[in-house]
Amino acid sequence: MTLALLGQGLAIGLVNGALYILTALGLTLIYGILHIVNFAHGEIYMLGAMLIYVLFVALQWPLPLAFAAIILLAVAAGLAVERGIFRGLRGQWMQLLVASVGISLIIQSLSWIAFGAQEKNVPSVLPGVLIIGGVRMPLERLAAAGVALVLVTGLYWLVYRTRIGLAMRAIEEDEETARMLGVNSDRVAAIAVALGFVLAALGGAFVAPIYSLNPGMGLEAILMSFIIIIIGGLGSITGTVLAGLLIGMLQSIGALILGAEAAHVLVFAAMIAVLVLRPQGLLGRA
Amino acid sequence: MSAVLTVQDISMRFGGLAALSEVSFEVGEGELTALVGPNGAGKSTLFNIIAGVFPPTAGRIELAGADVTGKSSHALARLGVARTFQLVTLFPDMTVEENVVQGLHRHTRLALFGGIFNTASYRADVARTTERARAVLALLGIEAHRNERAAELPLGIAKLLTVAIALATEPKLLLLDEPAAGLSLEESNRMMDLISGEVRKRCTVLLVEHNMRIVGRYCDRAVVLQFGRKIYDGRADGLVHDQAVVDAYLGVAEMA
Amino acid sequence: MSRPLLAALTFAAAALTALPSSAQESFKIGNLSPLSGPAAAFGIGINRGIELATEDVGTFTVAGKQYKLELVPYDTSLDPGKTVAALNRAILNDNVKYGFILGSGVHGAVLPIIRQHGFFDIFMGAMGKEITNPENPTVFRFMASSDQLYYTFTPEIYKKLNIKRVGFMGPNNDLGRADVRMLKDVAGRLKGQGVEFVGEELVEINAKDFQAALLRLLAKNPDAIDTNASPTGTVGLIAKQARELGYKGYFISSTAVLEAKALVGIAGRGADNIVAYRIWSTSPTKLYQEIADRHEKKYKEPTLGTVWEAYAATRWVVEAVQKAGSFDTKKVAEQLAGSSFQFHPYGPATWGGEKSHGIRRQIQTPLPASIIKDGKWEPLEVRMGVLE
Amino acid sequence: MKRFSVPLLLAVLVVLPFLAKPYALHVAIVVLFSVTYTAALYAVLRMGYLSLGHAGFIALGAYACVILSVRLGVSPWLGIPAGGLVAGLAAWGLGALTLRLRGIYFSLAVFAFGEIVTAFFRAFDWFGGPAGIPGVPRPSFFGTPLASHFAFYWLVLAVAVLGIGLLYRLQFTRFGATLLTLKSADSEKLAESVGIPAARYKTAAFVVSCAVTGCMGAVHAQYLLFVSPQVFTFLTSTDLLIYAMVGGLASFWGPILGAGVLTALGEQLFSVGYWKTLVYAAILMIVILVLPGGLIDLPRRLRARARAAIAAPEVR
Repeated sequence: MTLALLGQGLAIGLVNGALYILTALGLTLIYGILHIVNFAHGEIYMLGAMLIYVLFVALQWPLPLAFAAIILLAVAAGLAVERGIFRGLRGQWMQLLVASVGISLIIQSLSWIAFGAQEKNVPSVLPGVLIIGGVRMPLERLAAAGVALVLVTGLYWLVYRTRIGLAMRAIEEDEETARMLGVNSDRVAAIAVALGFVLAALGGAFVAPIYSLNPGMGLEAILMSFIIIIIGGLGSITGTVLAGLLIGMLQSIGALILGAEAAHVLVFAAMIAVLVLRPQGLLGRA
Repeated sequence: MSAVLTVQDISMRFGGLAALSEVSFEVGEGELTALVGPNGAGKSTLFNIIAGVFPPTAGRIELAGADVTGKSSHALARLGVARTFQLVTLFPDMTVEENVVQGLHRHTRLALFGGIFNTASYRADVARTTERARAVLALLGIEAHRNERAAELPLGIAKLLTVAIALATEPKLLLLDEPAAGLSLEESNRMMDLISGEVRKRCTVLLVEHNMRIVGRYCDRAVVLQFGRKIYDGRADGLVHDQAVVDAYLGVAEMA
Repeated sequence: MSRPLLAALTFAAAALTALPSSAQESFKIGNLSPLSGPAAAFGIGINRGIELATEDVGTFTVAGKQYKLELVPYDTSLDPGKTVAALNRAILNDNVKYGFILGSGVHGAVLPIIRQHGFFDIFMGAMGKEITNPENPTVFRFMASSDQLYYTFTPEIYKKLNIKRVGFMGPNNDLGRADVRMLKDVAGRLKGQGVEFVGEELVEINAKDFQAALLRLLAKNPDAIDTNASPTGTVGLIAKQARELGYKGYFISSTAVLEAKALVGIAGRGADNIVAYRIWSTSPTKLYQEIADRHEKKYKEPTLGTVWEAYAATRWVVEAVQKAGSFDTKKVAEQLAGSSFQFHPYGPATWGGEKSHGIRRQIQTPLPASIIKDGKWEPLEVRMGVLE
Repeated sequence: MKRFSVPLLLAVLVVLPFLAKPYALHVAIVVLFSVTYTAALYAVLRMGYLSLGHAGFIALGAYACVILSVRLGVSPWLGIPAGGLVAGLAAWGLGALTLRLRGIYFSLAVFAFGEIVTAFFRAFDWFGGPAGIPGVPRPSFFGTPLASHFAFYWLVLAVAVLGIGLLYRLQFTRFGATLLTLKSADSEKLAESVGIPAARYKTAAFVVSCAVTGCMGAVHAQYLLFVSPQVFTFLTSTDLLIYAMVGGLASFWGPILGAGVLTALGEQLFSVGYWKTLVYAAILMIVILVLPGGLIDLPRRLRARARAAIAAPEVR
């Protein structure tokens, strides 16, 4: 295998890892703060992608406007879900989990009805391929990876450098005490969920031009995200980043050397290894 | 008088700092001993080591001469050690009676077969267990509450129930973590009367307490810790006259 | 009411709620296909094909009685379990004797039931003699099978485009694996012309990212990548990502129903040099165009790929029923196998396959090959050989 | 009344095949499958563990039976206990590894397990690969295979009654009661302190649940005459959860009721594609939000409502 090939493989793994992170970030955030595994995450991701199609492609809106609209809708959806469903079930994790399954099923079936079964696609805004020393990288992927980087940094900043982040961590530690210290946990929860939804929607929106879209893409996304948070550890942003890159690399290098089939097995092997040796995930706390 | 519990040179370090250093003492058959000390003296740590929550860094724990250092808590339970928790811990969704029945676990047969086919002998066994549970409740004077949900009990009753559950295991050694904490004066008197009365008739008791009044009034012996070292080991009523203890407690605890 | 009792009654109710099947003079054609999920486009296309055919057939006479077509759809979402359940309902409850069943993967589960009840299976799927064979006399494949295409078409295309090195990329499922087997075999037979099979990549069924796998395949620099067995969207993605990695060669796709607009939409200029069988760059018949127009008018959507074949199948079966003068599936099967049909949108149709499958159950229609140039389908002048 | 209702339920089930059309029997069989799976799932749910991969155990049971009877020519009768055995053993291993994890960690671990099981069978052609294994033989009774719905119904009923009966009895034995002491981390600590070997109890319960699931999975494969990696998936697992939730977790009969109602309903919603999912999900959300006790709780609530109405008649 030539060096160029290996370099290409690494590049692919890195960028795909970034895409995985982009997909799983919101899931991690919501779990980290509310200990809710939000099954609806995949559907919000799907809606983000579909909305880019509807607004930017079908209705010809300018891109910034489309993104603004998506963010607003995501915030609204997040607040609505938190208010209407999550809040009432706080503390009953089983009900919460199954409720989020219900939400995702509803969104999914409605989307099949609304968007139909034909694959949609969003023409690339950044066509073209960047070539460095024989390694080729599509610009749109690089852009999405860049976005992932920005979002991760932004999230770190929010969680570790701001007052709202402090409140979030306080609630993560111990909701009761946080309340007593005057943290408005309802408000923080609402913000966290809204933020998680925005992250999911943005993930979908930025991945949209790279892949083709159908209402089933949410399920595929959530299954992959599960694998990532299992390996990385629930609620750990760093863990998600780590696991995302790990899986990206495993798949690309694995596929390059052993073939795609084997690479897929490798991912599961990694998951088993983690479950056996460190069930709470690489950076998770059990 | 043979020792039920022997604590031998127990040391415990968490990372850098030593929580306990070479603490040794014995608890004799039928004694009611108090483990005393200001907050952070290491009494809870020692208590947890004895109860098998975590093993010590060094030293050994013996039950009636047998080494039980680092045994898991359900292993210790089978050897006759029972405990209560500082924060009231119960089976919240069960009734008071069911709680005590669970306490009787090691005296019941699993009897899967009998249970599935609900054989006569199984039914008899269940009836017997219920009887014993009620007896324990009666002993602590809370049989009236036996059908109430544990989660809904007032603190006084709940604390008595924790003792009842532990007592139901029919332990040789009963470990009580601040049994009177958070109780009103008469509640705590009632609790301590029971412990020093009916309970100690049945088993040896080691309790953690920092209320000198209670220790002095109800216990035979006291072991006092400070900064993880033993500074007093002797008659409980001698406590208040011991200079080291007084210094340790100066202005800290209520010297009744 | 006590809880177990409640359970008892609802259970009884549940088990007995088998809706009575309507007993009026209608000839029911079932459609056991994915109507939801990623493959829904195929199933919905079949529904529409049947509906369009129903408009044209109107009422017809069998043994002196007037009948009209009635479509009974069942959603299988390509899940074998659900398909078995659907077929049970169709046969036992709705007394549907004729129906489309889509997907090779589900047939392993339904064939026993088909045989048991002599259900007339209008089979839409790629796999060849594994399914249409003498054991299953009432199973007719109304579309080209991959073996048919591989053995009669592929060699011609290789010759035409001077393709020597071929690789395969497809889903890691029964279809993908079967295709790899055939492709290798065909390549072996063509060794004389210097054709060589350079490698295969089987990827996860719902995979959307093929870069890594492609990288490995492209390292063996093939002239053509066979993307058989992949649905339209996937072919588009493979093309796009391969071009991004600097691949210049051809893509050859046959079983998937491809639509240029979708492909170009996904892959842009990368879609050029996608070759496909069964794509008509120019309407082969007036009927073909007419159906496309009616479809777009009626459903406000570009015509789904399965519409034409479903249309033809429906009309042909009805004709066979009329000729047979009975609804007995065995009789109709005999009648159909011996017949030819003038109203197939692709052109005159008949039955073949006795050599390759051991029974005349494989439809034979004119088939085109097309290639995308500048984002549009252009005809690729090759004639289909004969399947031995 | 209560005393007679279980016998009544059984009576209904026994009389059913003599009255019902074959299709109704098909529905009954499918309902019995999901009812059994859900009852088994409930045995784990009630100790505070939520399995996101129970379909994995159905698949294990199914494949064990199919491999034995198709590949190794063992009698289909043996396939059924074998399915239970394999699933039980798997549960034992998985339980030992993951039952010390609480809450969602366990759920995700089991989810991963379910995914791995299907990935495994898809990977090896000897296990049928992605296409699966057709031609699964059914057990025969005195030489005649249980081909008709009528004949096969009895087999399914037998396994269901045995399985559910076992789970039912276990729940109300001392064993079942002790399991409830493991519901939360705190009460588990207390349980340990009175000598309850928590890990062993949890594993035992998990094994029983999965063994029952596996046995039924084997019968399921025999009913379908086929098994493939696509049959029992993650979506099957979530369906079971929905059944349990909709039925209500407060009582043993809740999940059974939920599974029965929703499965039977599903059989009526074939033609509607996406709407079926929508109906399911809508019912689920309504129950979770306005009927936390589940369907099983409905009669009690209505009675309570009625009593309230009598007590305080509306004032205009």
